Amino acid sequence: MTQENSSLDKQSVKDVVIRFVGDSGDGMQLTGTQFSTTSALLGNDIATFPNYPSEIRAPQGTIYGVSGFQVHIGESAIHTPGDDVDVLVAMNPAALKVNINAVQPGKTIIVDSDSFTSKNIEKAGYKENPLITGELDSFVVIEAPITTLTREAIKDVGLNKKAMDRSKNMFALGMVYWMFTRPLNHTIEFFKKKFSNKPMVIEANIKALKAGYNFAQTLELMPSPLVVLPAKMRPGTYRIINGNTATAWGFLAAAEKSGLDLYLGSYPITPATDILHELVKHLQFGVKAFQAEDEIAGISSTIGASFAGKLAITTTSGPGLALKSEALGLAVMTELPIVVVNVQRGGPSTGLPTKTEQSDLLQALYGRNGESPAIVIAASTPENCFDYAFEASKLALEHMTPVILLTDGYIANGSAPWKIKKVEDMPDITHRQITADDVEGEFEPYSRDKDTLARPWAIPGTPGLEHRIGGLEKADITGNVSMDPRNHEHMTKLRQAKVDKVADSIPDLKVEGAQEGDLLVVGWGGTFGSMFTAVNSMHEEGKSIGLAHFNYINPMPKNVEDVFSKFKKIIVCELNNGQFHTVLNAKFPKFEYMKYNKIQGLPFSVLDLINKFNQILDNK
Amino acid sequence: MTQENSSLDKQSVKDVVIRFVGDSGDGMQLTGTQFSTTSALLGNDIATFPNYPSEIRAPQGTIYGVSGFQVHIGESAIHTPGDDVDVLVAMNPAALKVNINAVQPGKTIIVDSDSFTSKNIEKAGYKENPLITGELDSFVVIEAPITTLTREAIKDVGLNKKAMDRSKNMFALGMVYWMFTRPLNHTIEFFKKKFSNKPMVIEANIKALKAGYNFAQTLELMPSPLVVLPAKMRPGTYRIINGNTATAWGFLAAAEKSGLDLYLGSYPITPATDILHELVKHLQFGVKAFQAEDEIAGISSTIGASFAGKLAITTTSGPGLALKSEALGLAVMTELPIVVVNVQRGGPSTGLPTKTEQSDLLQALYGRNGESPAIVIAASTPENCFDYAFEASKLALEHMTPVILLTDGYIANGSAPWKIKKVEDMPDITHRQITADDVEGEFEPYSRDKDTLARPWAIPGTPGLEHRIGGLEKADITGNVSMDPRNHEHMTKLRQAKVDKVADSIPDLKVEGAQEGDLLVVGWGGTFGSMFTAVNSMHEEGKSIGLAHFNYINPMPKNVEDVFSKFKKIIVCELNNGQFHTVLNAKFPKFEYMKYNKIQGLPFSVLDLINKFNQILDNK
Amino acid sequence: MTDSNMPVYTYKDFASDQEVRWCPGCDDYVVLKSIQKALPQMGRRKEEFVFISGIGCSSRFPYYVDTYGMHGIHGRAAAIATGVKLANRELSVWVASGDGDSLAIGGNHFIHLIRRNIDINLILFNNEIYGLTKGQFSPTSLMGQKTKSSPYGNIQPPFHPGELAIGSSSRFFARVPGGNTKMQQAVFIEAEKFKGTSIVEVLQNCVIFNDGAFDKYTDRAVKDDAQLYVEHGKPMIFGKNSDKGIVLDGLKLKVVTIGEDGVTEDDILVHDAKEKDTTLHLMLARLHMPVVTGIIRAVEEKTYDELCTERIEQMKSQAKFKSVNELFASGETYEVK
Amino acid sequence: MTDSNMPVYTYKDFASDQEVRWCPGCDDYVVLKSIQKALPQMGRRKEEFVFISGIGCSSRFPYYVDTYGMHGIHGRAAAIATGVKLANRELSVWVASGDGDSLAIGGNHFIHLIRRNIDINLILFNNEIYGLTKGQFSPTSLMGQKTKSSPYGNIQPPFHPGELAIGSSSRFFARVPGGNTKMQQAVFIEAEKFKGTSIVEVLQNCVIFNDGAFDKYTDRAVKDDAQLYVEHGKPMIFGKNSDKGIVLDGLKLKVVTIGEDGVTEDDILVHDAKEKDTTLHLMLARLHMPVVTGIIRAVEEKTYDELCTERIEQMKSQAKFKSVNELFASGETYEVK
Ligand SMILES: Cc1ncc(C[n+]2csc(CCOP(=O)(O)OP(=O)(O)O)c2C)c(N)n1
Ligand SMILES: Cc1ncc(C[n+]2csc(CCOP(=O)(O)OP(=O)(O)O)c2C)c(N)n1
Ligand code: SF4
Ligand code: SF4
Ligand SMILES: [Mg+2]
Ligand SMILES: [Mg+2]
Repeated sequence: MTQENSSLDKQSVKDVVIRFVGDSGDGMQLTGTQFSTTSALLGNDIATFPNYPSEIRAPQGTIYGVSGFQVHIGESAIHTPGDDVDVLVAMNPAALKVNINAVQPGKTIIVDSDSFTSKNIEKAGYKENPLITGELDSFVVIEAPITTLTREAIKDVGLNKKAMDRSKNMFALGMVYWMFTRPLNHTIEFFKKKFSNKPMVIEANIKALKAGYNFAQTLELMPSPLVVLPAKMRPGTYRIINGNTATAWGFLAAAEKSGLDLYLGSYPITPATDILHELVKHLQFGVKAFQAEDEIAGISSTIGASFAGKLAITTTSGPGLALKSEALGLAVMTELPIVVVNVQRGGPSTGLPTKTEQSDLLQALYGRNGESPAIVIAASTPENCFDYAFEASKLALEHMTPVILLTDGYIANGSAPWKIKKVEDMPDITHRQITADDVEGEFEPYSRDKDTLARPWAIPGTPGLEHRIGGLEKADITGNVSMDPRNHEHMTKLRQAKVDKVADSIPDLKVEGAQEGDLLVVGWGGTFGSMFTAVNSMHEEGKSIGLAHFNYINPMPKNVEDVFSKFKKIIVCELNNGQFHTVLNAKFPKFEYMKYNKIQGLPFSVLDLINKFNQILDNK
Repeated sequence: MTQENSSLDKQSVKDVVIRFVGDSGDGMQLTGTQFSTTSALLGNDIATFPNYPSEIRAPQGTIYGVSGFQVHIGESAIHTPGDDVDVLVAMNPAALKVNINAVQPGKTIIVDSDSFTSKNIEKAGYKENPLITGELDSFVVIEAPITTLTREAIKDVGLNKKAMDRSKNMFALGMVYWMFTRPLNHTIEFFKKKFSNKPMVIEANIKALKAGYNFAQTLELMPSPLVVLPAKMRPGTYRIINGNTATAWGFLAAAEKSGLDLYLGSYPITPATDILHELVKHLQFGVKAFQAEDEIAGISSTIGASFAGKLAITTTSGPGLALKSEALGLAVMTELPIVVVNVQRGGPSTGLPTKTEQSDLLQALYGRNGESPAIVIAASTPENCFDYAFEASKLALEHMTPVILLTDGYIANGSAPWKIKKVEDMPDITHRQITADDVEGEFEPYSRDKDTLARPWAIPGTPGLEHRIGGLEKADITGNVSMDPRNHEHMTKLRQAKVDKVADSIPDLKVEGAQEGDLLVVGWGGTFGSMFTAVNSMHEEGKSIGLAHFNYINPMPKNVEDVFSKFKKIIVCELNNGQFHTVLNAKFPKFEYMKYNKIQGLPFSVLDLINKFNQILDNK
Repeated sequence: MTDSNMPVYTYKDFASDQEVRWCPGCDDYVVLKSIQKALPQMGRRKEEFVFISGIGCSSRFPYYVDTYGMHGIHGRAAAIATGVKLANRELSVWVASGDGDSLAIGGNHFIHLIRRNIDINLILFNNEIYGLTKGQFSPTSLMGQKTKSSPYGNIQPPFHPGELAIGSSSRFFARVPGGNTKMQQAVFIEAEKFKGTSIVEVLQNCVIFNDGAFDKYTDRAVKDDAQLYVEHGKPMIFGKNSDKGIVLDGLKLKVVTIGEDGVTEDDILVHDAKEKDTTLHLMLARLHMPVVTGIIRAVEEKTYDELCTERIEQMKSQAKFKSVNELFASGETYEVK
Repeated sequence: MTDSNMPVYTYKDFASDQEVRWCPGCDDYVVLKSIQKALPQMGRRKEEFVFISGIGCSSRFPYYVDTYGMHGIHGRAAAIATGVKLANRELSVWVASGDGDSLAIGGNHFIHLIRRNIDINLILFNNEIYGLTKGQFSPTSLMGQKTKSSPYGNIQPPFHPGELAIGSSSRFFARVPGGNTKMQQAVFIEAEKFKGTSIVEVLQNCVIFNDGAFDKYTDRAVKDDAQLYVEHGKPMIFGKNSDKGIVLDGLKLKVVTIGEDGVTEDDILVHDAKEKDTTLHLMLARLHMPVVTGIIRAVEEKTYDELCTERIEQMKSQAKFKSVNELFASGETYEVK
């Protein structure tokens, strides 16, 4: 840690939200990541969220080319990247324009004043320079000539101007490091390692970083730098992880735990592709990662790999799930274990491909022909994507049925600290592969385990267990094709019962906050962070409010009615037009449900939630 | 009419169910159709249902090669092909074996005793000859050596033995004609017309028919032949029509009425293919019938044709609907009028492809990514497939949105008399195509009609209205791509509101039977026949029971709550595991719904329904 | 379609009001400009053009052309366009689609479009990469190519679009460099004139994820020697000094130098784009040094949309039922009084 | 795989207990018998065989072969089989699929399977019709063919499976008549030996909906003159009297009679199935009188499944992280005490 401002005049704050914004080429993702990691290393809890433009490389200075990275750090548990920004670092007018609405009056804005040229101002769609019109008067605006100062600081390194300007972001980061009393060493080490064969790059960035830091200190940008104390996190070794990486790793862990190789059949689609990107890096674990010609081939090959005995998964997002629906039915009928990961994004159709939403729930439950039940579970934080990917694999393999795992763009791209798990510490997975020795008499591919109703898994290559399966209705026990009417009714109910029985092996629904009382807030999946933050803070203020957040959607935990009946009112909050609300009404019609929905491609705002809940509580 | 038995010793019965069964090659479909048409021409109401094997041409005499045709005729309105068979005509042991369960003790079975050879008996899976074991003792069994008698009757015609045996079915038909006092002339005319260049075929069949008739008369197969009096049907010209033909014709009528050409983009799939088969015959009406490479191309080309200004439809069954789900979302987003016909069959996956089921309801409602509302309606009888195909077209064109029309294998293949409609008598269809003259100022592809919220339809080739649409979220009014959060919420709700508004233009839900009271039976789609028959007969017996049968599912008629609140109990009956039950619970959770489901690939039995309803009424 | 009141258009008439949003330097800009310049030369009214696309960088194309257009869903452009053309043969229907869009998820519609020979022009933006999803290998990516989804090198052998197209019975196949607007314009105009499915493969450089993929053909320093531009009826001569040519050597093509080894201009193969037999066209499509540009194959046959319309016309005169009312009332009917 | 304990099988060992339910007289029976007779000759254990199919009459195939099998969904057999083979290279993976299943709805998986060169054997039951759905035209139906969905004659030009396959980079393509079990057995055994995707097109007669489609090639009276059975290394001689042969005439194949016009056996082309260049193989695939049967092309290249496995092995020795625990604990981590 640098020592300069470890003096005693530091002011401590509980938590802080910082958003770095600039052109796609300005390195905002790197800047944000550095700030996050440095803060995590200091012991803060963090949550981050990147925000890319959908254009690959938009022309410089345009509105739609703005890229951002938000980080929320705190001395106690942090569950969202934060609603309102405390410090906005804007590298150009377009970035300011796009992000200004996220900043409340009184908060701080740092701008690179050099970038406010009339051309850039116009490109951003400002009529006049916002730095002089007075429209920013309600904010604490720090204008720093970042470009000039950076060039000045590194002029001796020997880079050309274009290359020099790539270090602007480090100058800005240096300023923010000073403001929040962060040490520079982690970032310095990062550059040394990353660019070990580009010494000029290392030198330029370190110089810029230090220059920014010193600039801030010299000008005393703030009355005094702020401190965010370490969070009280469970002891252990942590790393920062985003949801997609956590998902990929959860499957790696499940493969190792189950003793099976992992097979992935996938077609790229935003925002799910990073799971594929992560898994193709780790073939050494026996991963077969197959980029297919389309989503249908992705899932079909996954069914084939499952038939052949792998832990077989396929990853996609909304439109891709639609394409997979026919083949999912085949997995239901053949009772083969596969996991389908659906990283939800804004719909319908291509919709808002880079934005988050929870609107594939009904598709996951019902988007197949015939009576076609599948297990549906949802992860709720970046880090528990690991656990639910693992759990999805376990359920599929133990119950011999397809599992749909829902995540969303928000938790998939967002990051948080993850207390590193070891494979040894994960629960056992007992898959159902058998050999001829396990079979008495004739082999019966559609015989059943008494407890789970799962059928045995006899994989090609196993002597003596040759058999045929397929998408036509199966006779009970033998698995032969059967057009018998009563058998069909029996098998339809059996497939449903098999999924229902999963309820025996999943945990009860937990309530956070009040365990009974006035208002139960109900959510599912990726909204946990904001909903928990809202409910928790209200509960700490003494409000009679609890949160029941679902990870298991089909089947649901057994104690749902129990939980619901302990509250006077129930409100279901979702990032869609009320899909879980529909499901709950259908399943537990005896309760009355209010609903609160946001369909903007954005996460909930904690403040909005609190306002809504207070309104309900006040009306009681 | 032949005069022989128009004597006065005839006994009149209200209705009769006859099932003709034999090998695929035995001509049972033709036999059944002849009996139906002859009866219809006598003024009976009728309902028929064919039952093909799924094998194309199974080996002779096998169980799985049995083909059947059931016809129900009556002197009052007939709504189903009938539960229990009064007369079973079985051309061989396999046919007897497969169909015996449909015959109650005391009813009549006619068999071709010549076919009960030991080889055939064994192929059918009988250990011994059922004609001598006594196992048929509780039936009235008429053993006729049909093969021998047919050969004998036509031995002079000059056909070889194989060709002679093809007339067996006419011998059997002759017998049944006598039993039910039917004239032979219609069938004789049919052969004369159909085989005008095959005089030997005509002669053989007429001779066999007459021989059968005379045989029955001579032996006095029954104490006296039966009469089924003409039904009291609305005056007019009728024809017998099956659901698939009615569907095809409904679209032809809608095309003519709307002044647009019909476009069909389809891929063959049982049991929907016959709609394609019918439409490809009538290109003269400007029909573009395109057999695509798969279901996705089918619907995609339909969307293209709709963009280009046609009445554009696509037809399929369950697995095909699954494949179309992604593209359906594109139609929702682009707000283009298309109709998707889904002829439901047994699922999941390939399931029971030749059997009927109602298990694609939730898929139709929810099987798409994102919030993706579409209109969903269902036909409920073979003949009203015409009306709902027309209505689906009208709704799509007037509301600028995709419509899903659900039918099922039962009504698609079943036939009933249809009072022929003229295009003049159908309601007007006002599509929304515009030209530059209709536009003031800038053209706004996403502007709205105040009443319906439908957008205008500017088709390529129209000068001055050039514009671009697509699957990304659209800005309100301009239709430009928009990633704006509030616009997305607005548009999501707007798309929902547009579908909801359709409720303004659909008829109220009607109740048959009691208008209020103890039990409301709720159904939807193709089960109308059996449900109405059951409820009607109970109501006529004075029971407090009514039937609310839905054709409009999304949106629902406005008076649903009204109707539901007038009954003490509600039971939802479906050929699935409870999908409409789920929908009703979700939509009107304040009522309590019982459910009654059958998942056997078969229609409801009227008797079972009556038993169930009585049980509920008795428990009140 | 030819019309004395035909407005005279310039390329600006085909520029929509939407800001173009490809990466600076992307070849897609060149193709867009080529189309905007070629359309006015096609003797058609602006409202008769329809551009259909799937999803991908290149599939944003329709937004930028001021005609009718649809940005469809991934892979389905050819199928959507099929519906448009069958619905209205008078339209000039164009598909803009990437190598992923047309050869990965849309492969089936691509080959069926070609097989059916529907009069549609398809521009295949082949950048040998998935651009929009940020750099995974595509079905045309080379063996060994390092991408986000093949960090250790691609191991899926590529399609050769020309061979695939001709294997699907392509009647018109052309190839153009991504940066050559002159050649693009000329080829687009021919594609429009051609009655049948026209496939134009653009060797499109993606500056971000696969920069320089076609440099070996298009680099200023080498392009004259690395490209053979073929024209129907002209000898296959190329090279900086126009002294190289192609001759047939058994069943293979051979590059020779005119003036060396006694080779004269007369020995050089003359391009016959209209030869029905595909053998030589396939050899040309396959050749990789030089790569063949221009129109490799252009063999007209009746189009499916034409046959479709003919069939309808024929039925109109032959059919038993002239109106739907007649149809409904046909066959076995009966009166209830 | 070669194993001294290898059981000796007969064709009965490969007959399942399910009753075969095709129409009497359907060529599918012949192919089934050929497979049941060929499998025991492949030097593999019975449990190593996997048969995958889609939907169609021919797709019922797996039910009748007593090994592992899956009757998949329509069109997806090649994709399902891809997963099986990638999961376990030791298996002998077979696909049984119709012209609708593989060339209509499954066209994309068909061409991508071939492009990737996965070591799978695909039997294409080409009856030029949709059998199971009772007689609609398929992508191989001829122009003018009357079917349930083309009552006035088909107007969609057909695919030529051989050209499509080779256009997709097919390394092994063979064609066999539906009724010739000897040739089928021989070709199936070669297909199994071949490392890579093997496509075997069966000219399969559908007695119900397209009877006699191949009579012009297979009728006893004409077959010797109408079929050219090619074998690697052998001259292309055919005919009732073995006196007809094929020679190259410019870029076209020509039928000649040995002994006429001074033609001798030495003039006849010798079949080279292993030639990398596709030109001659395409000419053979295209020839229609005589039609070419036997193995037209068989050019080995590394398979995708092999490359896949190699890559994994290579990574096992090179990769930084040897266990997932190491991976999880790698890079930037920090302690909370
Ligand atoms: C059903 C579906 N699957 C996947 C995607 C994601 N996706 C969009 S474009 C694309 C590939 C783009 O590559 P290409 O077609 O070559 O176009 P380019 O961007 O290179 O121009 C993919 C995989 C999608 N939008 N929809
Ligand atoms: C998704 C889907 N679409 C359509 C069908 C209906 N279908 C089943 S088989 C078939 C075509 C059969 O033709 P082919 O593949 O040539 O096999 P054949 O019966 O001729 O052996 C069709 C259209 C289906 N089962 N599933
Ligand atoms: S990513 Fe590549 S293809 Fe896409 S716009 Fe940028 S340069 Fe062009
Ligand atoms: S319909 Fe044709 S392909 Fe199908 S089983 Fe019968 S003969 Fe064979
Ligand atoms: Mg590309
Ligand atoms: Mg076929």
